[in-house]
Order: sequence, then C-alpha cells, then structure tokens
Amino acid sequence: MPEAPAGTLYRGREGMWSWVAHRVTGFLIFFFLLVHVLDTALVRVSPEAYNAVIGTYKNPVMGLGELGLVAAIVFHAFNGIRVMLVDFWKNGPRYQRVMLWVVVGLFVVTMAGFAPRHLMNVFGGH
Amino acid sequence: MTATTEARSPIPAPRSPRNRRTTRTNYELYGWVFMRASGVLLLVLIFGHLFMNLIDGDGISAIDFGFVAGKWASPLWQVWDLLMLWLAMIHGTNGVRTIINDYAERTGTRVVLKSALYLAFTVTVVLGTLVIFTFDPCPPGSPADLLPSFCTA
Amino acid sequence: MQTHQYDVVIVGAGGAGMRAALESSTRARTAVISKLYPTRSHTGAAQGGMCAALANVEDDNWEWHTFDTVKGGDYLVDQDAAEVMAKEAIDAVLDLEKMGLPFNRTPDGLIDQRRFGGHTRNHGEAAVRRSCYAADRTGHMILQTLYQQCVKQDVEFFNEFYVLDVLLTDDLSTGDVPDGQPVRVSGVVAYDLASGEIHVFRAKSVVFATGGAGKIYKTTSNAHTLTGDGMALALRRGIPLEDMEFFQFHPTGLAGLGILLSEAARGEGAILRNSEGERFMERYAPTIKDLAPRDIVARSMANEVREGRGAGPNKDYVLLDLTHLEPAHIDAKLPDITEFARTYLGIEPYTEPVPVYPTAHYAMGGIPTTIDAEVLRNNTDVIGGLFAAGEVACVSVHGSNRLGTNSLLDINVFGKRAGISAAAYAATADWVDLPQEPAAAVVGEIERMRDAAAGERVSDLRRALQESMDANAQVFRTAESLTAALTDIRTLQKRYRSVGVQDKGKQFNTDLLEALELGFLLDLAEVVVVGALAREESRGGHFREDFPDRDDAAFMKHTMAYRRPSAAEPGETEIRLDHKPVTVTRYQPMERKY
Amino acid sequence: MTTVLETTGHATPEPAAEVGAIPSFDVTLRIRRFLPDTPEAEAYWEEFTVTAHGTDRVLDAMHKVKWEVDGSLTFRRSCAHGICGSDAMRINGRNRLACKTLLKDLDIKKPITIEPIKGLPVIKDLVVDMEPFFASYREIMPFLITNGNEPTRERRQSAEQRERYDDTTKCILCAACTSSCPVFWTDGQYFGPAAIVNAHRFIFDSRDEGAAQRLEILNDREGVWRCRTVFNCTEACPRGIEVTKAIQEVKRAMITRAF
Ligand SMILES: Cc1cc2nc3c(=O)[nH]c(=O)nc-3n(C[C@H](O)[C@H](O)[C@H](O)COP(=O)(O)OP(=O)(O)OC[C@H]3O[C@@H](n4cnc5c(N)ncnc54)[C@H](O)[C@@H]3O)c2cc1C
Ligand code: HEM
Ligand code: SF4
Ligand code: F3S
Ligand code: FES
Repeated sequence: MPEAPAGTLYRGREGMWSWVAHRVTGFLIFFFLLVHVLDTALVRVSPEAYNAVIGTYKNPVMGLGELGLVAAIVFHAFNGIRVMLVDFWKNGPRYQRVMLWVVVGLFVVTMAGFAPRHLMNVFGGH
Repeated sequence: MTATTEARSPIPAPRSPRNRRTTRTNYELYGWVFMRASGVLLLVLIFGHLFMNLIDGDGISAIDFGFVAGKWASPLWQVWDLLMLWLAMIHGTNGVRTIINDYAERTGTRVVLKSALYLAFTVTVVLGTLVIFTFDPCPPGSPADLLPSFCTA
Repeated sequence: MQTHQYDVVIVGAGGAGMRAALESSTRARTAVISKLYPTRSHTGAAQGGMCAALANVEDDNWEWHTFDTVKGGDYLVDQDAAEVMAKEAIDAVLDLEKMGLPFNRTPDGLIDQRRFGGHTRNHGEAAVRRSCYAADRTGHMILQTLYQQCVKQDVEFFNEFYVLDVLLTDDLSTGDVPDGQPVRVSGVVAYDLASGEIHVFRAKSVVFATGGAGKIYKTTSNAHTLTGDGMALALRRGIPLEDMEFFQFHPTGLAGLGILLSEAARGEGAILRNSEGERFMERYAPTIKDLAPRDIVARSMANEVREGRGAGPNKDYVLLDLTHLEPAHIDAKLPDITEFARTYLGIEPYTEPVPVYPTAHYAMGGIPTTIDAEVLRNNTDVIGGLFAAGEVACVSVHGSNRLGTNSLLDINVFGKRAGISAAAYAATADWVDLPQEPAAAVVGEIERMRDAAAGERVSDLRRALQESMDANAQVFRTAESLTAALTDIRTLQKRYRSVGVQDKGKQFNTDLLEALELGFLLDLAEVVVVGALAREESRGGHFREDFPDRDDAAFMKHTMAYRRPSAAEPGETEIRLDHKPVTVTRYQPMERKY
Repeated sequence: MTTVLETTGHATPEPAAEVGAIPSFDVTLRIRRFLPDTPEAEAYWEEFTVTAHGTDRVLDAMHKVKWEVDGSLTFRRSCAHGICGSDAMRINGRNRLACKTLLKDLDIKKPITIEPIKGLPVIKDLVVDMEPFFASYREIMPFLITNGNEPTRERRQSAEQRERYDDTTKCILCAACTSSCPVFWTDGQYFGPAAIVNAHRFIFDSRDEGAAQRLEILNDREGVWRCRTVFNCTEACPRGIEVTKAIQEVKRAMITRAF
C-alpha cells in the first residue's frame, strides 16, 4: 500500500493504551499456555523428561521470563475486572480512567509482593 | 440513498469493500458473556494456581515431577487444573480469534490463521485433558527419588 | 456531462428542502440536490425554538401569533401568509413530534414552551410562552429528525452537488418577456464536487431551498457555505428578489466572532447590560424590555456603544448577563450556547457576563413566492414548476423583521407546502424540453475561472466586500454609507471578472467553488444596497439614520429588484426596482411600541 | 516542501481585539496532503507558517493557508462553530473539529500536525469519503418506529423519559468517534460508535417501538460486540457525548433481552 509517508500514530489516551496492553498480555498468556500445557504433558512421558524441561525454567533467564508472565497475567486479570466494571456498572464508563489507575496501583502492589519472593526463589534457591 | 461516485482515490481504501452479512445469531453475544464469566473464574483459578506453584513453599525451584504428581493425586487439584485448562483455552482462543478478525484483512489469511488457532486449541485441550486423567503419579520403573513420597515402589 | 430526469428536483437539504422532500417523494419521483451533506445544513445551527400557539403552558391562539408576526415585521408582512403560517404552525410542531423530535417536556409530558422576543399575549399585553424547543438545539433536532425521516422514506440525495444554474423556458434576464406569457422551469445544472463533473437535472418541478446569504457580511452567525446561491441564480436568470434590503442583525452574537447566542438566553431570563451595569433595554422597550424584537434590541445595543456606554477595552460591545440564573437551569436549557462562550471566548457564563454584539443573521427578503410556494416572476405571474421555500424565499411572512422562532416555523410550513405543490404540479404538467446545451453557461464560467492565469484573489475580494458591508450597510445606514458600499461593490464586481483560482484540479476543487460563491455574494450585496438606498424610511431591520421614521405613505410596499441589461452601459447589468403592494387583511399599521 | 508565509495579517484590526488585547503569534501547520489529480498521486507532508490571533481556531489558520498561500488545500467546513460536523480531522494525533480547537490550547511551539481521519478512503487532502460512515448510520434504522396509531396531539413523554436519551440526541454525525476507533480502522466493517449512538437515541426513547429490531441489527458480528471499550470515541466526541457509556447500555439491553 502506498501509505507514503506514514501518517502519525493515533494519540489515544488511557483507554487505548490499556486496551493495547490487555490485548498484548492476553496474546502472550495464550502462547505461554500452549507451551505450558505441552511441557506439563511431559509428566505422561516420564519424570525425567518433565524434570529436565522444568529444570530449564529454573535458570535465571527463564525466571525473569516467568516474572514477566506473571506480570502479564496480573495486569490482564486486574484490567479484565476493570473492563467488566465498565461493562456492567452504571458509572463504570465515567470512572474508567480512575479505575485504570487503581489497576496499575494494584498491579504494582501485587508485583511488589511477588517479585522479590520469586526472584529469591529463582536466584537464591540452590 | 446517495449517488455513489466511483472510487476516485488511488490510495487503496483502508477498508475492504462492505460485505457485511448479517448473522442474526447470538453467537457474539454468548462469546462476550463467556469472556467475562470465564474471566472471573479464571481470576480465582489462576491466582490460586500461581500461589500454590510459585509462592507457597519454595516457589518455582520446588517444582518437579514429584510436586505435580503430588498435587494431582488429589481430585480437587485435578478438577481445578482441568477447569483452568478448559476455561483458559476457550477464553484465550476466543480472544485470539477476535484479534485475528481485527488484523487479518484478507479472508484467506483469516481462514489460515483461524484454522491454525483451532487446531492448536484442539491439540492442547485434548492433550491436557488426557494427561490429567490418565496420569499415573507413580510410573513403574522410575527412580523413586523423582516420585512423590506416597509412591511405595 | 450526465443527465438525470426526475419529476421533482429539490435544491437544498436544510429544513425547508427536506420538509419538502418528505412530501414530494411520496407523491412523485424526487431528487434532493445539496451542496452539503443534509445534516451539515445550517438549520442545524438554530438554537432557540420554533413557535406555535399550542397553548400547552399558557393561554394562546394563532391569531395572537399572527398579530405578533405582523407587528414584529413592522407591517410589511403579507397578512394572508402570516395567517397561514400561524394556523399551520400547530400541526407543523405536532408533525415533528410525531416524527420523533425530542422536544423538552412540561411536567405533564406535553411539549414545553418558552418566551421569545416579540411573542405576546393578547396583542402585546405581555410576553407569552409560545416557543417549542429542545434545549438550545432545536434546529439541530429538526434537521436530524427530518433527515431521519428522509432515510426512512429512502429519499434520493445527491450530496455535495452544487446547483449553479436554473433552466427556464424563456430568458427573463432581458426583461423582454411580456407579463402574462407562461414561463416554465425545465431543470437545473449542478456541479459534482467530488468528480468535478457537470450534471444536468431535467425536472417538471424545481424547489429552491438553498437558505440564506449571511456571508455578504463579515460578522455573521451564518455558515461559510451560506452564500445565497439560490437567490443569486434566480436573480441572474431574471427572476426578481423581494425586500432584500431587510437583513436581520441578531443582537447577541459573541463579540468579534458573530457566533450566535440564542434569544432563548433572554427568554430564560438573561439581561443585557451596558458598561455601567444598567439594564438599558428598560429605556428602549419598557414593556417587554430584553425580549423586544431583534431589530429594536440590536439598534439599542448599537446605540449604547455609540454613546460610549459599551463595555470592554474598546467599549465596543455590551454584556449578556446570565449570572443570576441557576447553573442547573442554564445547563438544562442553554447548554450549547454557554459552551460556545467557554470554548470561543474563555468566559464562564455562570459567573461572568458574556460580551455580545449584533451579528448578521437572517435575510428577510428572497425569491418572491405565493403562499403555495410558487415563484413569482413579477407581481402576479408565477413560473410554472418553480417553487421556493425557507430562507431563500420571501412569502412574505417576516416583513421587515423576522420574529425569533418564526423561521424554523417558516421552513416547516412552507417547506411542506412547497413539496406538496411541486408534486402536484409534476403530476399534471407534461415535460418541457431542456434548452440546447443546457450547461453551456456554467461550463463556460468554470473554465474561464480555472484557466485564468493568476488573477485577483477570491479571499481579498470577499474580505473587502464583507468589510464594506459591515461598515456601511449594517444596523445603522445612511445615504452616504450605502453609496460608499455600492461604489465598493461595483468596483469589486469589476475586479471579480479577473478572478483566478489556484487549484486547477478536477476533484473536490473547493477553491473554484469559493470563487463562484463570491460571485453570488457580490450580486446579492448589490441588490441589498440598492434596495436600502431607495427605501428612504426606517422600518424593522432597515434603519436609515437620515430617515429615522417609518413612512407608510411612501413605503408601505415590497421592493422587487430585477437584474436587467443596463441602459447606460451596454453589456453591463443593473438593478431595477419595482414595488409590490402589501397584503393587509385585519391589522392596520400602527406605531410599533413594546 | 515547505511554504512559509510572512505575516500578512488581516487588513483591518480583528474584531476579536474587542474582547481584550489579543496577542498574535506564528503557528506552523504540518498538513498531510494528497492531491488526486496529479499523475502519481501520493500523500506527503507540507508545512505552512501563518500568523494567528488569540481566539483563532485551527480552522482559521487553515483558511488563512487556503486563502492566502495555497488555494488547493482542501477540507470540508461549514458552520465554523462545532454544530455541523463537517471538519473532523486528526489534529496532533487526535480526532477533533478544526473549528472547535483553539490554537492557544495547542502547543504552538511545535508544528501542529493535521491529518485526515482514519479508516475512510481519502479523496483529497483532509477530505475523506463519508459514504461508508453514513451507510452504517442508515442501517440501524435511525428514525422513530411506532405502531401506527397516531395520536391527534403529541405523544406524551415525561421529562425523565426525555432525559433518558438526551445525551445521544446531540450527535452531529461528524465521524470523529468512529474514525478514532482502532476496531474500525482494522477492516472498516464494524458499525462503529456513531451508528450505535444513533441507535441508542431511539432504543431508549419511550415513544419508540423498534428497539428489538435495532438490537437485532447491532447484535451482528460487526455490531456492538466488536467494541473493546477503547474509549477513543468518547474522548474524541466534540459534543461531549458519553459514547462508550451509550454502547455499554446497548450491550446490556441486548443481554437482558437474550437471557
Ligand atoms: C445561528 C442561528 C440560529 C438560529 N436560530 C433560530 C431559531 O431559534 N428559531 C428560528 O426559527 N430560526 C432560527 N434561525 C434561522 C433558521 O435557522 C434559518 O433561517 C433556517 O434554518 C433556514 O433553513 P433553510 O432550509 O432555508 O436553509 P439551510 O438550512 O441553510 O439549508 C440550505 C441548504 O441548501 C443547500 N444549498 C445551498 N446552496 C446550494 C447550491 N448552490 N446547490 C445545492 N444546494 C445548495 C445547502 O447544502 C443546504 O442543504 C437561526 C439561524 C442561525 C444562523
Ligand atoms: C486471570 C483472569 C482473566 C481475566 C479476569 C480475564 C478477563 C478478560 C476479559 C474481560 C476479556 C475481554 C476483553 C474485552 O472484551 O475487551 C479478556 C480478553 C482476552 N483474554 Fe483474558 N482474562 C483472564 C485470563 C486470560 C488468560 C489466561 C488468557 C490466555 C489464555 C487470556 C487471554 C485473553 C485474550 C487473548 C483476550 C482478547 C483480547 C482482546 O480482544 O483484545 N485471558 N480477558
Ligand atoms: S457521537 Fe460524537 S463524535 Fe460520534 S459522530 Fe456523533 S457527534 Fe461525532
Ligand atoms: S473507540 Fe471503539 S472500541 Fe468501543 S469504546 Fe469506542 S467504539
Ligand atoms: S465547521 Fe461545522 S462543525 Fe466545524
């Protein structure tokens, strides 16, 4: 398409960015889930195989990835609740922006609780 | 109706020609409701799952065959994980379907991507379900130290 | 070039055009041609209301309404027409309600009504609540509702088509066609903005509903697109224009910008004050004060400013005070106009008075028609199949000064009548041939402009015209100022001949259209000024400082302006004035006091 | 290509000066242009610098360019005060009406970018083909539907019933909402917020009896369910309509109906 030169990006606000984030996180979680089910399926193959794969999760890089995944789930989940409030609560649309900041706040709190523990387990476990 | 003037812009229209076929089913409505209902359930299921696996005890470093097998010995966790598997897969598949509908513009691309999606869905769900149900926590011939403690080999 | 054929072609998709279309499309094959998408028409800007003696909240009847209309128009109103309008007003409002128009409601669930300038109980005793309204977006609701009905009826629209010529069976512009000889319309020529192509519409009936011409002035409440196309096309084809010297200046335009703040503000209790905080309207109209008719209020305001009691750094505006009204009341009844004050002047009307000054608002004059919307080519003969309704027409229900809310009424009542008449005419008439090369004049004009090497700039000429009209032909006029305006216009008309457009493209060439519109504006301004010069009296919206009194003996008559070949300068044209008697039925002229 | 116009100003003092001393300043407009008549038509950016005054809107600056610099610059406009819905365009990345956006409210130190609204075919410069937009509007049956028994006088409606749908009667069909919606950009099949707003206006009108049909239409694959509550529409609406709220109310009405 001769879209030359490209137009600028639409400057949406909180509603748009939260939607982008919701979409991206949902998509990521989905692909992780596929992988996750596959690796868990290895328990049917043999304990060794399973442990071998799970073992790779225990290296720091995967540990960080795991952290990201949890962050994605946490955001997606909290924002999902926000979306539902927008859907079903009469004043939801009016407070969507406030609710997004609450989601972000809850996200930070949850991750602050989870991340140190998880990283300790990953890096300090052995 | 307005007189239609023939396409005059050499910039290809950002929209494909209007080919809206009215569906007149509640399919999208149910999908929408399901996303929300499953979302609430998933919130509980996934957070419980994450808590058990990553926070309780020693976190991820403690996960191994023995841990999993130990969990699935209990019907509660069997049902929990099964529900989670199904709900998350349907929820996620429906979500990704939406995304494909949004971004894949040509019908061909759409068909290919969606077929792949549904295939992945089927494989994953069938596999996961089989694993949960046919799982043997104490596979014969495995080293005992890998197995949960209740396996008296 | 493409040719289309319809029984009825309606030019203009504002309130009048669409109201006509609703009637005619059920009776005859109808096309509506509009230079704007229908919902972009300026009817949508109307705010205050549409009056009808529904008597939903107060005792009222259509005779009082007729009287107010006649008196408000300073007795230049044709009283038979005013009577028709006031009588049919009630159904016009109820029709709209049935089409779904969301009027504000009384506690009983009836259509609510409020006060408006010049509308009174029992022949001037006190202000009456007669204006039916939907907050301060009545025009918006009317336009949307009519468009909705057009969608329902599947009316055929040609949007962004500019009608640039009307085709008649005889050339009236020479003045040689004898009275009494039948003349008919055969169609219109339109320019499709999107493709740049010419379309000829052959029709048995043509309805003009092209709206006003406020853009001859600089400070105006009118849209950029209100360039009086319909009036000018008629004038050029030899059809007279009636009472064009009467232009209404609405008292409360946002100072400097001209954006309108509806009279509804005063209807809801807002007060005009000068720099000393005085409610000066008490001096000019002791009985109904701020709700006097517009011409009186506008002049009073201009007078305050002239006598040094204007507000602001340059003492050149007065203040509209809403601060004593409850914010909740303002939000419920006047949400849009208060927002205009906030957006465009940064003024918070809850707490600060709003700077206002008169703004050119409404053309009382226009294409002369009968009460059945048939276009007259002289005082008696109608042009077969040609109709006009709305602001483009002069029935004349507004005389020399239109009362607020009477225009939305006018477009509904006479729009409907035009639609019915047009369809009825098309049902019985046979086809007449289009002239040879129907589009030749339009094509010639367009090509000349597009091909002209860089000539005069449209915007320069337009600005000069508008500034001259604001300075010389506004609220106060004198022979001197009007002569100055006329000189300016003549010069500009000459310069217009060498106007050139920069955009040479075919598609969506708005540069070219603006040039054509300027031509219309110049021709109309000339008629306004020539008429104003000749009318040596003051009446309604036309106030001559050198003739401050109304002169019924000499001027109780309509002006009919014809554009004819100039006797003095061959090849040129001039405006010739004639007169038409005013129809008086019940109300003899009296002095107009409020 | 950059065209710079030296300050020409209006010949006479702007009447706006009446409102107070109005400072004048230079603004640069960066406009995305597309001229279809040129043989190899392609979109490009062009900058214009003009002098403006304190109460000027983006539309005034654009007029200045059109009237004094480049007559071929093309855009729609009519009323110039935000009620006709002609001039929705993308100003500094967001959909707005040019006639309702005051220059002084924008950051004029940087060029102001102006682009056509997204998701509809560009005809020329800022003019897009609105036909698809109006087609969606027409599909939702935007007119009062009643069962034929016409009362002689008006239908009664209480002030509260009237208030119920007040917000969505304000729509001027400017398309700022629909063309700000990411779902609409993707393939343009989505009915779009404006159509839903106008359906809402009737669905919640106590006099109307066509709600079921309209809900049926919007229950479509391309109907309300495609809305992902992005809120761009609500932010973009120049009439301050709570668009997303209206959409949610329509969704809820459908759910109530289905269960
Ligand atoms: C700000 C404002 C507020 C007002 N408030 C009130 C009020 O409260 N009450 C009241 O009674 N009156 C009010 N009026 C007056 C009233 O709104 C107008 O007089 C009336 O709406 C005119 O309607 P119309 O149908 O004649 O013209 P318009 O609505 O102006 O429509 C003109 C139509 O003609 C078309 N057209 C024009 N030229 C051409 C051409 N060459 N080719 C094809 N199509 C063409 C246009 O596209 C448009 O569709 C107000 C006016 C203004 C400006
Ligand atoms: C943890 C609890 C979860 C909640 C509360 C939740 C909630 C939601 C909600 C309400 C939506 C609908 C959004 C909309 O219609 O705009 C949604 C969409 C989606 N969800 Fe979830 N979800 C959760 C978990 C998951 C999981 C585990 C996955 C992956 C398998 C997932 C993938 C998606 C996807 C792909 C979408 C579509 C996004 C889009 O269309 O933009 N979600 N989620
Ligand atoms: S809802 Fe608002 S943004 Fe959308 S078309 Fe109507 S007025 Fe424009
Ligand atoms: S931007 Fe689009 S996704 Fe919904 S909330 Fe508005 S319609
Ligand atoms: S020009 Fe009418 S909305 Fe901007």
